[in-house]
Amino acid sequence: MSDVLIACEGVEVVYGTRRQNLGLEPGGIKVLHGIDLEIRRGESVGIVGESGSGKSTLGRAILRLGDVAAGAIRFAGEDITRFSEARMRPLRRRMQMIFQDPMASLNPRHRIRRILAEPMLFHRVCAAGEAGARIKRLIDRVGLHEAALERYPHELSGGQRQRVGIARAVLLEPEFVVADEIVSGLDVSTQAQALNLLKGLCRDLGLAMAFIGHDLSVIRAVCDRVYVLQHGRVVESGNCNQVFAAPRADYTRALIDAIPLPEPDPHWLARESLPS
Amino acid sequence: MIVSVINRLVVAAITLVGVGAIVFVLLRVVPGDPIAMMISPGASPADIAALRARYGLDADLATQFWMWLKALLSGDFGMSISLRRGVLSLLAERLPATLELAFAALALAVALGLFLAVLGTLARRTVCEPLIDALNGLALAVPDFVWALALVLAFGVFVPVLPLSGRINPSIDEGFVTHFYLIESLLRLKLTAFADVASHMAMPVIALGLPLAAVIVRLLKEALKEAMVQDYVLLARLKGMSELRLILQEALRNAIGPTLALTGVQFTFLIGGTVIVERIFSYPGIGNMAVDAVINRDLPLIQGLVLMFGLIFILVNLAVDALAAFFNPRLRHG
Amino acid sequence: MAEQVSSVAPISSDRARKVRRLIGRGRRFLSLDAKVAFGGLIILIGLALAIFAPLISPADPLEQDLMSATLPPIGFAGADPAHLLGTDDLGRDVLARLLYGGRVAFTVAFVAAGLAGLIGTVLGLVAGWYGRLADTIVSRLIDIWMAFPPVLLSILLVAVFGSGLHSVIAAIVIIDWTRFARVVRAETMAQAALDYVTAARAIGFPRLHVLLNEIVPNLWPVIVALLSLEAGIAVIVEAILSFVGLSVSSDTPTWGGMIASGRQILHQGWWVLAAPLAVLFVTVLAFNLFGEGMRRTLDPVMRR
Amino acid sequence: MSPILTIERLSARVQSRDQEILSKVSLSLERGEVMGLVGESGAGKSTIGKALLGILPRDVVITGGAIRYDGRDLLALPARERRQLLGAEITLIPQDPQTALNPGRRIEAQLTDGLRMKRGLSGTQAHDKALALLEEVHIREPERVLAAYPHELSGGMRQRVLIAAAFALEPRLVIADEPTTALDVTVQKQILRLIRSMQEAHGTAVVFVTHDLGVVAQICDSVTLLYGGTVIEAGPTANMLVHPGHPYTRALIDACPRYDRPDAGLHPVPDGVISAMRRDLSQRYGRPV
Repeated sequence: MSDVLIACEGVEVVYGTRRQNLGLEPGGIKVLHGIDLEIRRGESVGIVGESGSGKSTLGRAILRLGDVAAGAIRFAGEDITRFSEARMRPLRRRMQMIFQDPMASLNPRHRIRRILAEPMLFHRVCAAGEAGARIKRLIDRVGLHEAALERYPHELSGGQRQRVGIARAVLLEPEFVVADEIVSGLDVSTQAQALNLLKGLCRDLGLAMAFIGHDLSVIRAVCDRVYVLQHGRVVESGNCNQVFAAPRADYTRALIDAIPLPEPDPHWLARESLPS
Repeated sequence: MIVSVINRLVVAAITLVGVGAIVFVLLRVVPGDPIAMMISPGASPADIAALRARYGLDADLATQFWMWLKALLSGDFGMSISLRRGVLSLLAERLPATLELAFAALALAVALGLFLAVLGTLARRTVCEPLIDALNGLALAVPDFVWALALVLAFGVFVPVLPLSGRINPSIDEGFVTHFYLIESLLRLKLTAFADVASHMAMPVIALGLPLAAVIVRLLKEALKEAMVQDYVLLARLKGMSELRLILQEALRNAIGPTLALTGVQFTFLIGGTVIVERIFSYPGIGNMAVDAVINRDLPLIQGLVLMFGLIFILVNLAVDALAAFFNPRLRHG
Repeated sequence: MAEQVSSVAPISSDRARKVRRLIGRGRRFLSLDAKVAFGGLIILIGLALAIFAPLISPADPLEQDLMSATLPPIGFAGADPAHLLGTDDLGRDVLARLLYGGRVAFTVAFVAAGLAGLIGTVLGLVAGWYGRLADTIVSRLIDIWMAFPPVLLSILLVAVFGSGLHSVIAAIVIIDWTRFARVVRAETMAQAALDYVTAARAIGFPRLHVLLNEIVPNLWPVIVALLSLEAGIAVIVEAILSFVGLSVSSDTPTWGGMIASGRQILHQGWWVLAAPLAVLFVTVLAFNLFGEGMRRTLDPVMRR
Repeated sequence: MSPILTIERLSARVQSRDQEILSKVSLSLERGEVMGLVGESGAGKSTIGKALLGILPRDVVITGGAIRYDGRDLLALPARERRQLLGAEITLIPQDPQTALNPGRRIEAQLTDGLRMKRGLSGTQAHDKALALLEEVHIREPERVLAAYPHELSGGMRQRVLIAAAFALEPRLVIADEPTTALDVTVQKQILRLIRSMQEAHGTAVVFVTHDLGVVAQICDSVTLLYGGTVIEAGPTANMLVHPGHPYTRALIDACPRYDRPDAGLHPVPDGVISAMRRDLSQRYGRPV
């Protein structure tokens, strides 16, 4: 078995193809123009881009949470591009997602215990009697108190909710997770905690991860490789060490140059980055 | 833009045909025999059959519907059985009365609604606000039917200052050329007649307008409140604008669009409400006529009336869409 | 944040947790907001009066007594203490008729609202969640329904079905399912766009499971509020139909029927109109308050 | 020359929660200086910004201290004089360009409000001035932009318009409230450059509210770091970010991820640093921090 877990070949996604208004209105905006991408087992890959780059769309397409117009997505060698919902179901356990807005991604009507237990029981990850113990272990691992299990999502803080989101994804013991902009709303110290946690979990569980973000500095902290997206196309990809040391694409260079480091640099502001 | 207009019109046409079909089928299964209600006791079976044939009631359902539709397209709405007159001319005679009523109520509701919404926004976080909200909640919860009867008690019995029924005092004969009495009397400066028509309309207009005004107040006030905490209002406040000017110049134009769409729907409810309110005040509009038509099993008239209501509904909705586009620069520019 | 975690008191055992949850539920139930309490109280009182009408009614609502016709209520000149709220033009006791009329009103309110709610909610859920053809059909139906003036349609339907309690209820259900369908459809679509639904799909839950277990619990506040509003509307529609003379048979007392006869003898006995009108007013208001309050009370986020 | 702005022992509390959210905050800003007001959420940085502009929520009351602008105490000033200053001499660059422009009014109307109301310019005068302003913030086709509605402009363009509006009346103090948080990084850099060049050209002092130490490092002359409504450390940027005096400052800098160091961004502020600082602050200000 090859160690490539996820492979995208020429993936295209078009929005608004659903025939609206009696089919009179021509719709369809292409947001992804043929993306090629590979993620190996246990590898953390960054997908970075500015707003409108299609990075979140790509993340959802990989998990088959959005329709793919053209191209192929392979999971562990199997072409899942046209899988029905029923055929996807057993695979769902193996590929999970952590969402950007933890408030919106947790059902406001369910207690945390139910949010965590239900997916495990549905996928029969373990015997019903064992679920409680597993949840307890993991909740401890992500740094939450057990009492949080009896709370509703709105009773937790933003950072705590994000940990619940991470725990939910990891409890299914997946091989792959998509983390979609999961630290963008957090303060730096909370962000560092979340990144630490995620990186540790990936290492301990041998998880492969697609880390979607807009901040190259954050990508640098957690990822081995990086794909840079612009207007729905991959403009550069490669090992982080190499990409950050010597970016080949102008756009990557511009993105890097635009990041202000917490270290006064009298020339930074004047340095022209993007020939716009 | 053009596509969406065409789309709207197609949907409107489907809706109208649907309305026609439903009412048509519904009426054919009515147990009451419309012919039985119009014949004199001594009519022979041959007479009855002749009458049936005359009103096309002897054919099967599909044929009847087809004939009706064909006639409709050529502008023939048929004959009223109970009133023995053309449906179209009856509608033309009664519709203006209802239109005057509905639009007067709309005008009242919009004026009152705008005023109270702005006042409520100005008075937010003062003791006045909960008071306005409570009164508004009351007006919102209680429907036109109840308001109409409450007004009957108040201004018909306890302080009898307003006429309880009809549209105009029969002793006033101005020889109206149109059926728009209110507008015509005003344009021709017949002020006595105008005052009389207006006083007859006062109670039904208030009963119909009050709930709609309450809807407008609630929606608009909510939208204004939301707009007033936006950063652009904050910046305008920093520029030194007065509170009233902030509301009128900055917030209102953004609040009015969403309010308008829902007000349009509510206006169609208001038009629906004319049926019972006209009944209560014996006001000679199409609503009152509709109740009589149903009680008399007057099929052609019912069909014509329902279709008329459907048409009004669709026109109101199209007008609202157009207005909403006008108030929203985003829609205006495609 | 670490501090927030530690401020959550640890719980020793499952039993303690259960007790705590029960206490929490009780407290939540008691901390009803004023609207729910006030509206609910009035509805309960009205319901009790209607149910126990045969026991507490001061008189037979159908018994005519032309000798004591149009007697004013207590406190007005010429009142008879036996008739607290006076009598109508046939000498029937107004209070007794109000109590018995309540039976029809509340029956219609609960049954019609429940059925309309059930049908409308199911259709709204199907249209909003499964979309495509189901949505097109339901949306078109709603469009057509909205183009009928509801009062006219209800009169028409009762004319078709023939008068009687069942016809009235059927007419209200046929007309007002759209209120539920419209709102539930829109609300379902709004919920479906939220990430907790995407999360459920990412877990692999079947569509029906996602609808029933994830989305529907979030619709309860809206549905309950609509049900309460609809109960108020049903009472009004029944009254309107009785007013026009199309509701239940004329020898059953109804508020609408009382209003109709009151309208006839406005100048001889205003109370025959005023009494049922006041009752109608209070009932509708109570259902509105209750519904509005429940929407807040049932919402876990707004309740904070 | 005296500072353009000094804040002296400013305290504020939220009435409904009966909680102090600013405790004896003092800072001072020279003419033409850019000061970064930094801190994590809840540190009180935007409360100070709002207090300067007199736009605190109703629930928040100032319980002590003074805000001296050009020698005058803003808090003691008669309301009319205060209104004269605010929006003319002290202006705001808001955070979110999406909501800071009225979607229903053309750019020209919004840009010239202040010119017409506070400077009494005529329509044509205001139009010419607005054109000049848009050119100054490097907007091409200024005529077209003046006639546009906000939704026709990109986020970066809108922020440029807002900067033009903030500098329209030649203010002496601009409060920039996280003005680049909602923007993409490449646009952020352009906007930062624009703010700095406008500020230098007009000699305007700027209070730059932000949570991003990187932005502070590149654009601010001095920094004031806040935590829990108190000042932790203040000083010239170059000095403070390179040689932080407080352990919290040090820890915060270390917590920032950086693309040039793969291990940065994985060091949360140690709990020990936070608890020691809290203990210290609680003692000093007599309230839980």
